[in-house]
Amino acid sequence: MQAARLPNPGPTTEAPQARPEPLLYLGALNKTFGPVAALSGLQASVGPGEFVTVVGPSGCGKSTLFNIVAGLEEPDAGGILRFEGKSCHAADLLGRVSFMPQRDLLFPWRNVVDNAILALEVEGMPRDQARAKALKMLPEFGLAGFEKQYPNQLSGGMRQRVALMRTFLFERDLMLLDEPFGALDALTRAMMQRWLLDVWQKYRRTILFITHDVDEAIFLGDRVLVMTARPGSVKLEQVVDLPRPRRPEIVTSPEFVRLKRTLLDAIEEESMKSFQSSIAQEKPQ
Amino acid sequence: MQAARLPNPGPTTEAPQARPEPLLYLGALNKTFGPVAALSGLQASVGPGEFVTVVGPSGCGKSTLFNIVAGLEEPDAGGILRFEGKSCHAADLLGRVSFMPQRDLLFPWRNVVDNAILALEVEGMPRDQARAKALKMLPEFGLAGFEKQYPNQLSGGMRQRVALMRTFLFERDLMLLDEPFGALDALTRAMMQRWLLDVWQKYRRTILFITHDVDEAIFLGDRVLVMTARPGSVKLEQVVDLPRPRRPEIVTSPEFVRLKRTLLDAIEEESMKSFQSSIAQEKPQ
Amino acid sequence: MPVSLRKLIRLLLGLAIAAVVWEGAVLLFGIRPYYLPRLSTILLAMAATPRAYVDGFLRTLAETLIGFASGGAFGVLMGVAFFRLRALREMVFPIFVVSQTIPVIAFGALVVLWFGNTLLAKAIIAFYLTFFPVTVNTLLGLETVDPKQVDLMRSFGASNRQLLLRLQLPTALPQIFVALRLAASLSLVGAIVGEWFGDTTGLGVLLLQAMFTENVVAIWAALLAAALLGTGFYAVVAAVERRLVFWSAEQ
Amino acid sequence: MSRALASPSLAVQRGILGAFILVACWEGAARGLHLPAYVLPAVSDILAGLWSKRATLTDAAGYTLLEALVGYGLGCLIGIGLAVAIALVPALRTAILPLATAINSVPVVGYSPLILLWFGIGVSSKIVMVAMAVSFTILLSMLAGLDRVDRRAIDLMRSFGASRFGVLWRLRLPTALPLLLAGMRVSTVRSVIVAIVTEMLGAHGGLGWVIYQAVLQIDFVQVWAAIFVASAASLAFFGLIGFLERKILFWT
Amino acid sequence: PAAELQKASLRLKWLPQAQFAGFYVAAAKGYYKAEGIDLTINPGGPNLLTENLVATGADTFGLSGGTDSVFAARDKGLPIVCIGVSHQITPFIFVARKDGPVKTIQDFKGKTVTTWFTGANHVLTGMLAKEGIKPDELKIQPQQVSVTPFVDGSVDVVTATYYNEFYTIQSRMPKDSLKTFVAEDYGITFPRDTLIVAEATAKEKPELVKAFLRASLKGWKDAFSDPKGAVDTVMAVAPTLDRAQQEFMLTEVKRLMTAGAAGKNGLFWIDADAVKTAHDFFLKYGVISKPVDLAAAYDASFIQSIPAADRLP
Ligand SMILES: Nc1ncnc2c1ncn2[C@@H]1O[C@H](COP(=O)(O)OP(=O)(O)OP(=O)(O)O)[C@@H](O)[C@H]1O
Ligand SMILES: Nc1ncnc2c1ncn2[C@@H]1O[C@H](COP(=O)(O)OP(=O)(O)OP(=O)(O)O)[C@@H](O)[C@H]1O
Ligand SMILES: [Mg+2]
Ligand SMILES: [Mg+2]
Repeated sequence: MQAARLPNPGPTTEAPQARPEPLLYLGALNKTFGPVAALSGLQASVGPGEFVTVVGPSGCGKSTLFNIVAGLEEPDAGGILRFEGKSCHAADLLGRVSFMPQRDLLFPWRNVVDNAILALEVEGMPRDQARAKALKMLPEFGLAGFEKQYPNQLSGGMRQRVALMRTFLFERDLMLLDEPFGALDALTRAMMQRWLLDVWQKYRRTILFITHDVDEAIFLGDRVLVMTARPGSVKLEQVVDLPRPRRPEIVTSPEFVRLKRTLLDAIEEESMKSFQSSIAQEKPQ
Repeated sequence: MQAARLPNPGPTTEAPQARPEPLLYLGALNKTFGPVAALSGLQASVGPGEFVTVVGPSGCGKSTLFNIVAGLEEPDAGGILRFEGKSCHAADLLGRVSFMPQRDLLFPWRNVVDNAILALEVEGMPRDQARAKALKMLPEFGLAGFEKQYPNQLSGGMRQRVALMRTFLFERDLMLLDEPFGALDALTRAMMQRWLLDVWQKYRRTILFITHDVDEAIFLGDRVLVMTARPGSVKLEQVVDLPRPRRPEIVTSPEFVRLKRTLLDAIEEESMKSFQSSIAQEKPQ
Repeated sequence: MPVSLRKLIRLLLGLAIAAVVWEGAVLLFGIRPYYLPRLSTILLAMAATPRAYVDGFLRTLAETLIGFASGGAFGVLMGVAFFRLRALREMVFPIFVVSQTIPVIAFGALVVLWFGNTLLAKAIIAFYLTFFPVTVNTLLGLETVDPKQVDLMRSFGASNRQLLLRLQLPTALPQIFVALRLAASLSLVGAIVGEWFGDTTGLGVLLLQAMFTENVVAIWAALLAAALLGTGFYAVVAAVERRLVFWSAEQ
Repeated sequence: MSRALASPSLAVQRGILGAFILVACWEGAARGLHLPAYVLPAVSDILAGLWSKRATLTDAAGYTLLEALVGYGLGCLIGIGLAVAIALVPALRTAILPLATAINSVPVVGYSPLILLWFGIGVSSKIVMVAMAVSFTILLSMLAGLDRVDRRAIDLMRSFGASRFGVLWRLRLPTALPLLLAGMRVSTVRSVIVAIVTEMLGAHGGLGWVIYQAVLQIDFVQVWAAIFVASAASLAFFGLIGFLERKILFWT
Repeated sequence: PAAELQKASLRLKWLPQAQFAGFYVAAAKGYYKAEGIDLTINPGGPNLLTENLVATGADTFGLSGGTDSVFAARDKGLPIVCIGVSHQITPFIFVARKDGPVKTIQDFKGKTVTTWFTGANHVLTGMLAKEGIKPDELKIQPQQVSVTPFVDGSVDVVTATYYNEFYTIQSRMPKDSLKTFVAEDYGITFPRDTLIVAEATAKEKPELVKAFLRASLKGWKDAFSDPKGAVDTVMAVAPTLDRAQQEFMLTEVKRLMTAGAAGKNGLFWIDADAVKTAHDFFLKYGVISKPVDLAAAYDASFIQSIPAADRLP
């Protein structure tokens, strides 16, 4: 299916709304959990082949947004959800996006390889074939030699890499990655970042990527969405007009630093809000 | 007990071995899990009131080290373990260090407050008193208004903050924090860092802190330990001779950048090793 | 709560439909009364001697409750003891298994001999049927505790008691309740069988009486009363479970 | 947790020690207090009785075990089947659970007139009764196991496009296994006892039948001999399932 | 004065029903109290052996299975004594359909016959033996609780008691469609429903035993003279019973209790000849392993000590 894709339009400076046909369009999304409003009036669109990163204060609704796009939760009535140009329910997206949740959720009864091929098995690929495929990828994820280990024998970072690998093996046009590199050390992280960019450019997958690391958000993204404090919506859409391929040195370039400043200011404002609202909510006890 | 402490000697440039009496001394520690050697010949010491950060490639044995210092696992025979000047078994340390594990390990049947006061309850503090104490701290952790929520209603970062709070309420001279800020957004993270430094300076607690963020390691630590690839030992002990209190701007100072370069080089070398050994281990399939 | 009200209405509706189907089927297919009597006949029979059924119901209920409570408590206790003391478990657990293979019904005389014609004797049989599944599930539940959580508690210096009360038992609670729900049914079975060892009141007596005089209407009346008691008790246990084990009610 | 670590031989030794202590107390009580056989026969007498009636008892045990095993297998299938059906079609829960509970609130013997009527006095009625008793335990255990799963894990599977069945097969069944197997372990003992009790109400043979006749002849040595055989069979059955359990649940 | 009452209990062989009406009537009318006995009537149940309970002292008196179970108990060394026999003739009959293949006992051969292995099987064996038939020539099956298999035709011959199953069968099939085989027609009599006490009681408290018998006899005589009132008394204890069936039962029980030697000697008479015949039969067929000392097992002295007038119905 990747073959049928148009070549990646590459990063541009034009506003994303101007693109003819976004892969994913979200409009006026609300989501409440009982008394807690997690998302409110969220509006965003993602073009085909685009790499969009999402940052925002903790608890602002990023994972909730992903759950909706993965088809796991329906937004409150009234929201607009369009995928590949067609209006749809969240549930219609099940099985059409590859989703890496924030917690690794490895199955304790499956070893590394079998956890990694879970999605392939669900798709119906014969086990042997799936395993062979996964075994080839192990070194890329720094997991070679660990294929027979069970999750309780792995370090935190290794677990995360297995979860990441599981997501990658589930090849879909849209990938949702919820803090995939959270528990990785600096270098592994840098290596995985570079590798992710390679994959993205090679296969033209569209990626939505949550991170807490502003450097990472800028380094990877075509665009960075900054979310407001809870209830979450998009506060700022920052196009990252740095040329690709990006070298690690880019982080010290003045352009990069300027972007980082803008983003940090936006996040800081929101984070402060979320702490203040926390304090305001505090009941006298 | 904090009252009885000596004033913090503050960061110094002298080699830590020269300190008269380390709070914690580890010598020639080995730890193997079946065929996997996690630690090998690890040697380190931590002075009273010191803030030591630990970085190293994923899977190198950092969490294993913490488990030993928390008293949860005995090192292989032959290792030396001294706490407060006395040689001891790992098990003797149970209840004497406050430990925050890498996974949040919240109890699903306890709400935010009750998860936070777990350690206090274990110590025997009456519930009401413990709760009152915890409720006062909620805003500092950005959790005000969430005291009645259960873990499955929290975002990833919120869970981590609850786990962190649980650790803080367990007041011990030595704190072990395993990637406590891993799932926090940039600002919350910065706020928690500053807050942690405050607490540390006010109460003179000794802190051992695992992180993957080299900036964080330098910003917080008196000393940074860089671990080798598995089997882990200390590759480099870098004293951070930046003045305190440290301002956020410090990260752009040339000294900081120089330190970062040194550390990154050391980590990179080790991470490469761990990837190479991974690849070398790969069996032809 | 409107949800529970709706549930209640649905339940009543379900019962009403079942009743109509029963009555209708018997009439329509002309089922011979000694295979299946009409529901109305059964209810009328119950209404004719309400005291017998009410007394029997209450008496059986009392035996069931005592047997259930003691069996549940003992089961959990032994589960914990076996969990803690490996040697005890290996020595005694097989005997527990063996004890469950003894058909009490063959030893009616011994039961009467040891415990008399008392309510206690019945409760003991209910107890005997109840404790074993509870022990097994408690043990299982305690063993599924995440070792990392145990480590966390130990790092706080938690004593074994605290570990048990604050971590292990809560973790085991869902499993324990599975056994308790089963035990709710089994304790009633035990009480009823216990009443077969020479007693004058109780649903078991009514059932036995009816079985051996082939009074089919009375058999069904006793069965209905027992089913009502059993289902009601089960529902209570399940409701308690929903309250106590709220966090695993993910469905 | 430490199950895998303890050496099985030590466990067996302790088990034998426990049994030995029990037997010693029993023998001591029976002989020391001169208990008549109709109160409690001495173990040595029972074993002697067992030996002298070994042919009869072996036949009877075979008969009973056949009923118990077939009923057990059937009961497991039904219980698992119902639990799976409920997991796949949640609406069935409100229909099946109360009915199953109601049915199980009445001692199996309560149904004996009906079951014997419908299935005759032979092996099939016993199998039906055993299957009924076993299936309820299995249903409850299995259902609890299936419900225990982490909602987020279900979500993950759903995001892969897994069908209800896919989620069930790859996630919920493995999660349910520990509880299912515990239920199966408990049920082994119950299957044997239900077979015996049902035989006591009318049968052509089996340990229950032996017990029933021995009770009438006030031959308590033979009653106990039959029970010893039943216990040994149950223990073996229980141990077998426990063994399988440890083999299957390697990750716990 | 309650303080002087002596505590005692009577264990029945089954649950409260008109089969035991006399005891309940005696208790209700205070006859036991009048004799100085505070009597508790304990019902029986399946697998509850009266002999066992009386032997171990759990109960003072017992209404046990019958002569066969007394022999078996003595044979196994249970220290019990029979002090009276209730049913003077065999209460069991074998029922076949009139239009079915079984016309005579010879026709039992090859047919399916169900019976209880609680004593009725011996009656059957005895009847067959008299006709020269071996038990393995027919398909003898344990009889289940219900008579439905017979009513439905899947069983050729069914065992019934006069007072219970026979009633059920008759309520489902016309009486004249049934053919019955009665033990006495084949020269067999197995008296049943025996009153027993522990040897120790018989030896140490003969007055208690006699007092119990006196009160019980009064109760039974009242029950026979006022059957409706007696059924009322029983139904007060067990209200869910079917009244018509209980009245039928009392009538039949009266017939069994007053049959044979009882007509001349009164209720609970121990007919030594019948006991001896049964004993020899059981010995011959290996039901008991060795001869039983009949004089020790059946002690007629208590019943004989009561004036004949009080015994006669
Ligand atoms: N199932 C739920 N029930 C109730 N509240 C929920 C539930 N799921 C999420 N929430 C609430 O919704 C808000 C947003 O949560 P979400 O997980 O989307 O945050 P996030 O942006 O992913 O945070 P983080 O960066 O810390 O992971 C939080 O306040 C959380 O408490
Ligand atoms: N219980 C165990 N059984 C077997 N191997 C284990 C066990 N615990 C840890 N290991 C192994 O020990 C090594 C070190 O693990 P550890 O968790 O200490 O790493 P870490 O440095 O904390 O990594 P990360 O940064 O990814 O959390 C890993 O290779 C891991 O697979
Ligand atoms: Mg999140
Ligand atoms: Mg770790």
